[in-house]
Amino acid sequence: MNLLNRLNWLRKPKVKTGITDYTSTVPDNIWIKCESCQTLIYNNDLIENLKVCPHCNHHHRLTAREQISQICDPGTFYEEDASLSSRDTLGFKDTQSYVVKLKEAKKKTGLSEAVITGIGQIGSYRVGMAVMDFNFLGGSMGSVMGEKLVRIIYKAIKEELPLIIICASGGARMQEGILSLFQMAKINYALNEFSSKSLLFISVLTNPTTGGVTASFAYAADIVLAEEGALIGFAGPRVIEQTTKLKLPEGFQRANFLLDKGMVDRVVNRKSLKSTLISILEFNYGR
Amino acid sequence: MNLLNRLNWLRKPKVKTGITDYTSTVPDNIWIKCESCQTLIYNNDLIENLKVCPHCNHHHRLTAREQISQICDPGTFYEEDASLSSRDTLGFKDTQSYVVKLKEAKKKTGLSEAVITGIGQIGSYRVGMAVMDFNFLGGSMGSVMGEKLVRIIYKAIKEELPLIIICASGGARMQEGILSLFQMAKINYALNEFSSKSLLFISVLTNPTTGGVTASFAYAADIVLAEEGALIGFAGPRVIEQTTKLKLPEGFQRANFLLDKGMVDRVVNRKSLKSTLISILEFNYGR
Amino acid sequence: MEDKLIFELPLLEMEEKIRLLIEKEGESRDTAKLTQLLKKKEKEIYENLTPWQVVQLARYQGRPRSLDYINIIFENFLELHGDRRFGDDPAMVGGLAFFNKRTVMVIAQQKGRGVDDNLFRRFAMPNPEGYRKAQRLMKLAEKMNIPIITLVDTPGAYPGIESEERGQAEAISQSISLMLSLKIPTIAIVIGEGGSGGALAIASADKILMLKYAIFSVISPEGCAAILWKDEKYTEKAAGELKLTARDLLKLKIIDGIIEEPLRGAHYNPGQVARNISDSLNHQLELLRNLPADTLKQLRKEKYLKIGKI
Amino acid sequence: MEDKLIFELPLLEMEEKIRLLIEKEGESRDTAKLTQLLKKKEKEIYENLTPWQVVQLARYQGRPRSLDYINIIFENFLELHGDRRFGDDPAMVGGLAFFNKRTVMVIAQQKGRGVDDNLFRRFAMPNPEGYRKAQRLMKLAEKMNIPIITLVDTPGAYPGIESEERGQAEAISQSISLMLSLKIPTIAIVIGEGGSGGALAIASADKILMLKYAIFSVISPEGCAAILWKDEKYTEKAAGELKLTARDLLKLKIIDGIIEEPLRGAHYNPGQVARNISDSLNHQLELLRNLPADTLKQLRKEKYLKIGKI
Ligand SMILES: [Zn+2]
Ligand SMILES: [Zn+2]
Repeated sequence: MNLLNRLNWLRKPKVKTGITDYTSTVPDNIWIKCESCQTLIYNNDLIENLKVCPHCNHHHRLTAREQISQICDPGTFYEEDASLSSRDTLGFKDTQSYVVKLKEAKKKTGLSEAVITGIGQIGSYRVGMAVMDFNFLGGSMGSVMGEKLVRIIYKAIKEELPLIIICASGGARMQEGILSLFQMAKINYALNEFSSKSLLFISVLTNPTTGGVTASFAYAADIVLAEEGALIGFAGPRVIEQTTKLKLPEGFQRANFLLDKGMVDRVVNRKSLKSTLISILEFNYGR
Repeated sequence: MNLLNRLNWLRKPKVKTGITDYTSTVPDNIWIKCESCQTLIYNNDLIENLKVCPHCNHHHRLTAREQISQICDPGTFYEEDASLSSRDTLGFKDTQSYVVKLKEAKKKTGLSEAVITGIGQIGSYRVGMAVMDFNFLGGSMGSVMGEKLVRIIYKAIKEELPLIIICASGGARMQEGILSLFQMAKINYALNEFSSKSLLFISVLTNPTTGGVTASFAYAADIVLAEEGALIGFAGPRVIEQTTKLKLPEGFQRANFLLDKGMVDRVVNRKSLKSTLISILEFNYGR
Repeated sequence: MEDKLIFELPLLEMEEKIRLLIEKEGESRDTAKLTQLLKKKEKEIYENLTPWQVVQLARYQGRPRSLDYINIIFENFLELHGDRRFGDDPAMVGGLAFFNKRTVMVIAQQKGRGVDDNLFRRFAMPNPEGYRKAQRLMKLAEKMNIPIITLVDTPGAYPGIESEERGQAEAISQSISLMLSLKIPTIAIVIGEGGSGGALAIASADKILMLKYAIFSVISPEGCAAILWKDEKYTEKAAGELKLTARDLLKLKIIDGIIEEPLRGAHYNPGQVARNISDSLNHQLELLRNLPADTLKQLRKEKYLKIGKI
Repeated sequence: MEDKLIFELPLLEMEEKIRLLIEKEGESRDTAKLTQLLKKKEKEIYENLTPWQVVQLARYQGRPRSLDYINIIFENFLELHGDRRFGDDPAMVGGLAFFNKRTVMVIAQQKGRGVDDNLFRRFAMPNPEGYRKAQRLMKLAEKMNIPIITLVDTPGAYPGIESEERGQAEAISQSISLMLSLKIPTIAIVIGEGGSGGALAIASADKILMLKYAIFSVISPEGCAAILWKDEKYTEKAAGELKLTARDLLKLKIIDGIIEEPLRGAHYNPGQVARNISDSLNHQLELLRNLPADTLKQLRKEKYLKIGKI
């Protein structure tokens, strides 16, 4: 920390205490408190470190756009179906109506849905991509996510491209009821066709990936990577605790735990994710 | 027990105390001591009960010929390759030469090898069959067993018959060294071809089935049946105890234990084996 | 009282009254009138069931279970056990059977009866080995070229420490993928609870049928209320919002047909319901069996790709 | 002394003597003579190794392990973990790699170095999840249409309570069947111990190669002696009877080639041995890659059906 930054911080003591609501409008010279170790980090440093805390290695959540810019070669990502946006087919209303919730999510994230799909280049290799955004209704999977995924899958089939899906989701979107549940089958159907063409599918499970997303496309991949520290599972830890009345083991459902249980191919630090993906893509094209 | 039998037994108190060496030359009216509960049983009763002890349900070992006569419709079994007999390719000698051991096994069992193969009818359904005999060098698998199995597998392919293998074996025949080990691959290769024709293969694991036989064709079956009480496993219990220095759990490697561990489809009492096989064959022909 | 349906209590009381009257005085104009009233009341209640009441019916302890139906609908059911990996899950049963003299593979989630049986069956909440047994049997059916019939009745996959350790998510994902990749006809019948991914794992079929009082939902109403309203007292409301009844699913074109039940539920005449299932099954199976393999594949593709299509 | 080869001791002593002499007096006619003697003695010992001595060499602690070779022979080895069922077995490693600029799948049994590492690697005795990881990677290779190269080095599959519970026999049987069913070329290289079914599970390949001092046997000499002689002191004799050396297996037409090692064993020049493996691999792989799929299948069929043919 250089003196100028320190002074700057002393002058503005009331900084944001987390970066969940981080947007690119935060000035570079603002200090951010790490969600995990509470250390204050100069925002610019955090960004340059891919939002991984330099002190405790905590991987702060990325928006889908941030994820894409970290993974794709600059300027190569071409978004598909950007305008597809969820509808309230069931007329669902809890404390608020689904319509309102959707509107707010769009406003908050600047996205039209919880997933961005498209074609991008990673280490010069063209790849079909889908990147989920947890900030949009918890990355939940509804009909539009299903449809966007299916479309990018078939596009990848058509162009004979490998597929990478970067997951971050609490599961199915309850407000679309049974329609959201059946997206699991819809997407896995498309992935069966993808797989039958001998094309390669890599899924990357970031924090958190749970519920219907893990129980469908996340685990339909040829190679499953987990981001360091990510919570990954079918049932959420609280549900398990309530059901079993048992204390959950240390590190339960975290990336390294899953590696130990044989459930993921590799645990990857965010800083080596791009190079790991490039390495796999090299293998894909070297066959 | 009727009086005559009882008197008969009193007059001939020095009966055999086990039926491991049982041959059909034992007179019907001799008393046999159950290997498990030690109860004396009138031989004829034991035979009629398929050599299952009426007192403790212990399944006494069957010879291959006995097994065949219990399973096949009378007079329908047609043996193949009856004359194929093992050779001492390696010139193997332990306390005795392999050549001598083979000669003695043949004399003792009246068989030329540890497996009988052929085509038989079960409930009027024609079936390719192989039945192992533990009395012939512990049912061990050498090159001739491999060859006989492969031949009956290809015969079943040709005639589009289902296949039943009734296993009883301590594993590979050490005296044929690496050649016996590779019979596992040879047989599984043939079974792959069998399976690719959508033909049905049922294996029946009797006491004991261990070593190379379990790790090859026994577990390459579509449906795996285990005879009640049978010891089934890859490694023998003594080896496991020596390696791990652990006390083996109750019922370890026994048929019901394996059922519990998801390793066999059903545990079958010998008295319902034929009817179970017929039932499966009905399903096979009802498709 | 635990195993009584609350909304049925007025009817049970009336029945008891009629029974006592008949016992005392024999049948009379009064008892006939009361019986008529009962019928009217019955209709009133059961033709206007709220979604939450349907949920209670679908979960009702006395409701026939998978094996009850299997034993009536199929012949010679031969249960096959185990996933050949880790264990044999009693929450998921399966095996070969005859349906109309032809071999089929039956795979079903099995709830228990009474406390011990329910603990043994884990309340029909399968562990990964249950789904892996189902996959093994699906592959066997594919090899034997016989159709698969599944009976769906689960609150969901078991949410436990060990089930997570052994890959519950992977097991469900692979079941769905496998079922959708089969070249044989597949029919799923939801007979009670169709709970989330744990149900979908064996319900991703060519044809999905539901009993009239069965439900199929992305999440339990209780879970939904707890998450969205942050208060379980909104469970009833959630049940309505989720659109989880057979009629809802038919309207949403997720299922292909509804199988009739007696007015007051399957448990009033399991034999009749089994015959209804059998009839539907026969109809759908004949349809599917007569399709060329390509058409079967094409129809399945259309069915699944159109769900929630924009 | 534990990690010294007994039959090598005279040579080590001579070397020490020469070293001391040179240290004291520099090179001389004496040291040259001694060195010549050493060479002679070396040849005498190593060209007349008994099978039991070969067993000791094959198992020698200092012998290069699979990962040692992998790191030299292949580029960019990316290990892939887990069976997606139960666990990740460190006794069996595998992953994608480049060989001569083209992608291959490498699967290998991995012995440890030192006590801790050996315990971690379970002395390269895989559990069922090890074989199931291997199967998963084989299927991935098949899908990617890339050849599989396995390095075999195991005393055998682990004989434990849990490994039996989780189906060691099933895991091995399925590995063998799967490997033999693949449409891609497969090459197995026995680099140390080829122990029984646990080795065969990843050695059922189109081409099987062995290092000069590797062994491949149906049972360990110790086990064989214990069972047949009922006395482990016949271990050395058993080693001879079992015909387990590379030369024996070549004569029996089980393997397709022997890869050279330095006279005193691979650990004297791991780099050179890696190059030898690389050359053989390259040769065999080119052969197999250029075969039409049908021919590959036919050759595999002939290779396996002829073993022990009467
Ligand atoms: Zn931190
Ligand atoms: Zn007895």
